[in-house]
Amino acid sequence: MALDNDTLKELYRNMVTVRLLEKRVERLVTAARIPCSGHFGTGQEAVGVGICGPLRSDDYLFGTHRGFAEYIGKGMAPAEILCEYYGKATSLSRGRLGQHLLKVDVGIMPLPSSLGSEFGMSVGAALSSKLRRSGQVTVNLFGEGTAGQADFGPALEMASLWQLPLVFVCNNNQYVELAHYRNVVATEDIAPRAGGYGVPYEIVDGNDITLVYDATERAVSRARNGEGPMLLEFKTYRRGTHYTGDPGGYQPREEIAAWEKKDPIDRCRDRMMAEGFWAETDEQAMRETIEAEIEAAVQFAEESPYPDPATVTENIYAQGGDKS
Amino acid sequence: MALDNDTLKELYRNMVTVRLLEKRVERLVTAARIPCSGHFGTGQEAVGVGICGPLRSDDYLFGTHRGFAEYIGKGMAPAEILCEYYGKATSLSRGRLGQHLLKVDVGIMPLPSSLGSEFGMSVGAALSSKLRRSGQVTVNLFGEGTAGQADFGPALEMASLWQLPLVFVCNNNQYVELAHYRNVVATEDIAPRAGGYGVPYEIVDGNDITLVYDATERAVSRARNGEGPMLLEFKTYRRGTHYTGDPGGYQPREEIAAWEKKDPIDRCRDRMMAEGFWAETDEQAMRETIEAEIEAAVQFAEESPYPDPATVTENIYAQGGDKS
Amino acid sequence: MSHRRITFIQAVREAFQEEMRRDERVFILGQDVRAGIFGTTSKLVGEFGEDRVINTPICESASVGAAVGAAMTGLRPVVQIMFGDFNYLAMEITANQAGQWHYLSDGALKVPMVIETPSGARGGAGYGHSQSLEAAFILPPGLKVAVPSTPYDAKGLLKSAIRDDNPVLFFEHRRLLTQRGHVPEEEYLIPLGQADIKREGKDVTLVALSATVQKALSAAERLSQQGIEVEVIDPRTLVPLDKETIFKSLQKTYHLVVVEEGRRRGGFGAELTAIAAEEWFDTLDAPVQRLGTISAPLPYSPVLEAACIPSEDDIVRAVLRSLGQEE
Amino acid sequence: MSHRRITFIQAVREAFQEEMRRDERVFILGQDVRAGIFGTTSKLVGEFGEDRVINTPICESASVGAAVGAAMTGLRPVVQIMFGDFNYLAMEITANQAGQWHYLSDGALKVPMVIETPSGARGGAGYGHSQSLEAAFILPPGLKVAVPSTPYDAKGLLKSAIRDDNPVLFFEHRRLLTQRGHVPEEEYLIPLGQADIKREGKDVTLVALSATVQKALSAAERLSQQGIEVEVIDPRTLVPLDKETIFKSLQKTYHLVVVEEGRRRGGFGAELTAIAAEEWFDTLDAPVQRLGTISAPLPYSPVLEAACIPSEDDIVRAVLRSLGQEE
Ligand SMILES: Cc1ncc(C[n+]2csc(CCOP(=O)(O)OP(=O)(O)O)c2C)c(N)n1
Ligand SMILES: Cc1ncc(C[n+]2csc(CCOP(=O)(O)OP(=O)(O)O)c2C)c(N)n1
Ligand SMILES: [Mg+2]
Ligand SMILES: [Mg+2]
Repeated sequence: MALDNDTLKELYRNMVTVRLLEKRVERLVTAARIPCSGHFGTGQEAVGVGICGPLRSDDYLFGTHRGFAEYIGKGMAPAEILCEYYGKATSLSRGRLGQHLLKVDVGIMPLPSSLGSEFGMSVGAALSSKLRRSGQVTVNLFGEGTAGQADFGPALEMASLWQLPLVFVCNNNQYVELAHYRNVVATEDIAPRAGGYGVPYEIVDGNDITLVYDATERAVSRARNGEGPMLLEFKTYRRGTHYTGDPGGYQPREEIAAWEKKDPIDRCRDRMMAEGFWAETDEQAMRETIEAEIEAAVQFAEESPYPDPATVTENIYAQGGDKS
Repeated sequence: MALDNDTLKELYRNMVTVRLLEKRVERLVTAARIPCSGHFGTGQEAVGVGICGPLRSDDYLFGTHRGFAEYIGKGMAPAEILCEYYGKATSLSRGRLGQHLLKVDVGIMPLPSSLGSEFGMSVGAALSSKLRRSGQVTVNLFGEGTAGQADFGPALEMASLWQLPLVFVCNNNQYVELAHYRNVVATEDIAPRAGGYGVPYEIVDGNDITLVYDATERAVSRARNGEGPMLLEFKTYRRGTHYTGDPGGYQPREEIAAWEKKDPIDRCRDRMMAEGFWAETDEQAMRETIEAEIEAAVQFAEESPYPDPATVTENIYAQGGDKS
Repeated sequence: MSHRRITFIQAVREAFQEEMRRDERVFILGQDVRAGIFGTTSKLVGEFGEDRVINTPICESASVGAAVGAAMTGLRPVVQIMFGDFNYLAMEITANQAGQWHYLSDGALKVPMVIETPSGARGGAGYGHSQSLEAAFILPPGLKVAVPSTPYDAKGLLKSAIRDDNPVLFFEHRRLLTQRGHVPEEEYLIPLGQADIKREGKDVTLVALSATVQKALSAAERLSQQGIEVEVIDPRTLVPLDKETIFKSLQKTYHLVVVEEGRRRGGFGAELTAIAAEEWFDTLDAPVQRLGTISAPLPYSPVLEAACIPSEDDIVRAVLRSLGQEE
Repeated sequence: MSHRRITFIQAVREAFQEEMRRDERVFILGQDVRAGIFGTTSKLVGEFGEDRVINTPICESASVGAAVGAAMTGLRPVVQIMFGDFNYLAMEITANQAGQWHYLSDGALKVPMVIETPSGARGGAGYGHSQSLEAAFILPPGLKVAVPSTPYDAKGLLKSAIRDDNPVLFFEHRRLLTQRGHVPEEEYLIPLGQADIKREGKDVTLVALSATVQKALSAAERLSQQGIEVEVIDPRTLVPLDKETIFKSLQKTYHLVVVEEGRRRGGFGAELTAIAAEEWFDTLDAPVQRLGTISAPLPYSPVLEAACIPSEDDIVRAVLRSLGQEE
């Protein structure tokens, strides 16, 4: 299935939503309206949004700590994200999760606070769907720094050994916290590591959402057809700092500028306009709608109550157990 | 440095010592004279013995649980091994270690009971010798099953990133406990995984001790010259069962027979005889000496006292701390 | 009721068989579980096939991680960790993830899984294949911990553990594995959180876990000959802990002794003794006696190993100390 | 003596500087230690160079493993684990290896290393960046555990930890990091295993750790206005534990309250309370009061987080309960 115009418009809309929502949340964090720090992904929205394009709603996604791209892409609403960040009773987790976004009914699976702890879990989710013959695919998104974590190799090994419907996606944004990734990553590319485990891989421009979509679509159909795992490495760039408390300064200005020219949102809009199915008026209308949605979401989150402290002991253990 | 005749004779002698000592210990375990179970390596002696050939006595070795090859190779005496296995007061550890052979003053480093926990430690030992500019090389020997452990990749990454004097050696004996390795290892070869981290590798016949020696010698000199880590994979075969309690039966008889023909000891002897520097009389004299040494060692271990139970609380913490 | 006597291993294997027949979501994964190094999973692959008895690579962290992922997505995995000591390799995924996501998701996720793990000292295995680490799982939230001491308890608890919607650690002491005990043919379950009074007595309450239960019973037998009647209680699960049964006993005896093979410092005995000193203070007539392995690595040599671990004699002495008597 | 006041971060950094100048075997490794995410290691790379301040890949297990290997071969590494919660990722290497090889080698190997680890709840970090896990390191043998509560203690303890020939876990509560306190210009050391009486009192002995020390002091201040004089003791290290100082206090007060931010179930308070119930039974006039975080994952929302962690009010109430009074 090639990427059709309507789908591209939706992906585009998602990218813009991510960009605007991240900027808005950044202001809220800085203003201490939101109690956590924020990790944003300006410039890399095409990866998280694009990989969700070819997914079914019951496919599993293990996302990252950076920004909202894959969460918006997989079907979380701005209000849901905001209520989690505010820690309000109206959030899906009733204030328990904060940045660790989760929405089980659209397949958004746990984001562990410990980077890399999702590798084993994503193997388990993929194994589960294989054993249940459900046709679901699991996508495990992670940063190039996280590829250094211990369970990365074992997850590739298990996925390969058992030919699991599991797509590993490395979001290589070239920075690991406050240092260039080559400071702590031994190789230019992560992807060939998959080859060592017999897992096929591709390295793709992560700032072109059509390429992201297409590569993911290939990997996902392979996986769904029982042809086993793949690893995709998307090359992109984190234009902002690591997190809201990071003053930055270690990313060369020219480097940032060069990547600004490759902005995935601009590129997508330019292409849609050049191909004639997007106009300045569409753009303006869309931005207004998104901004209104975000403002409504902020207001909803602001006005929502905090959870009742008495709820703090609820659901520590699942009650009752197996009922069958 | 090519392998000279005298060195080859010594390696040969070590291999025969290993074979005879393992057989002897196996009988002692079966007779319950020794309280632990034993993991032996009949047929794979060339790897452990051969890799120690090019090492200095202050080079660090992290060995394996299987047999005595690298321990004899690096300079542990049969009596030292036996006293550990018996758990006697005369052992280097005063009865604390058992199978986890250790001899710090010849560079034999900890054998963790948890497979793979040595990966990080070997990185640390190599980092330490690099920082101390001591010229020491670290060799980390592990099985192909252990290459599945979590810290394997991270150790390759760190060794590559910091260009450490660290030689990884995979002893691929084709079995992981009671199953063929392809049951739990996704790929035919382990070595290319090193390539994914930018670590060069070689795959070598592990039943020819001259090839084992030569490959190790190349990797060790590279490392000693500051050219960074390497990984060597030696293909060999475990002809016996996993451990003394394993009835076996899962290794095809023809497979075992085929590998018997490639026995590393026979091959080495045949070559030495063909080249004219080893004779049947040498062989007999050597075997008699080794057997006498082993019997003396058994007797010494048998007659040694058990440790005084009162010593059990000694050295839990190092006393005093830094004295400088 | 029949009086069939089977080994601990057979009891565990029966629990697996019955639960796997009953519920096709149950499957087993772990190193060499098809062969079954300790026998508890042997031959299951014949009946249930390779999809439900899965050999894993040697990676405890990712294996437990895989169990967590499978448990969250509709299956009920049992992951075997070959030696209890290796649970520390999966500590992050067990303690920080498995036990926490039900709560964090406010109930949207469940993590119904079991970690089955042979452990304990049996002589000759050395420092990293001999530890009893069950107490390490009291601190993390959301986990349950079972430490059966008989084939009967093992079967009944394991079946409940498999049906439980929470992650349960199931420790099997390797010294018990080949021992036999009465296990009825008929199906039964033992709820998690129900202690068992292994021997009644009125003078001292002796709480013992796993392999120390037998030592406690022998010690009680000896003490009985001196006229001291010890009540031996096996809590069977550390979390949830059946405080009621222990408290009821204490209200009769006013003397508490705790024994475990895990290390004494920071062990289960610490938690139980603390509960006693907080909640049952007025029911204590004497200092609590807490026995456990000394805080050292477990040495290999059998004489040294024995010197570390509480013995029957140690238990007898502790009971006498509790009563203010010397032996 | 000067009356310089510096932050906890500065105190820690000074300890690093002094020890790195003094002993060239000391080096630091960890994620982003050159930049220094929490500031404790910032700028050290300028003075000591990239060989002695080493950024590692994101892999806690192999990083701690590397520290163990370096410590065994003549260096004295400090490995930073960015959040205390992540210590579980390195649990095997810390608990099964680092703490055990000195003993196992019968003294032939030493493992002089420090794990420096910011931890604790500070609001808004959520379940896996907020836990206080120091109690998890009481059970494993061979480790030492420091939990400083002031800049002064932090500096003196860290210097001792670096000079100690054993592996030492050094927990820094993130809420304390930016707080200031008196730290003399002159060099000093604080031995591991020496408690500090943070406030003298005669009515109740209140043992508090890390960030709860300040809450304990405020509670003591409030109680003092009601005529109750609380003795606040900071053990400063959990292993070794200065039992003498606590016992001496108890011999004066006969009442014991323990508070920690780590979870109550299986926490440090369990061990201390058990010691009291075993060894100081006759010195206890009332049930011990044990406070800690509830046994649940730490929720993100500030109101929920606060509801889990012992507060000043909770401490006041516990002291009153200990004295048989209600507030
Ligand atoms: C186990 C663990 N170690 C360290 C951290 C702290 N940490 C948060 S984000 C981050 C950098 C991740 O880099 P990368 O994987 O490249 O992802 P990016 O932030 O660039 O999206 C680190 C080290 C963590 N969350 N978990
Ligand atoms: C962490 C860990 N998991 C499991 C084991 C149990 N175990 C001992 S030997 C072995 C097989 C090792 O296979 P391989 O690495 O190929 O070495 P080989 O035995 O063939 O020499 C296993 C799984 C262990 N010792 N440590
Ligand atoms: Mg990155
Ligand atoms: Mg093998």
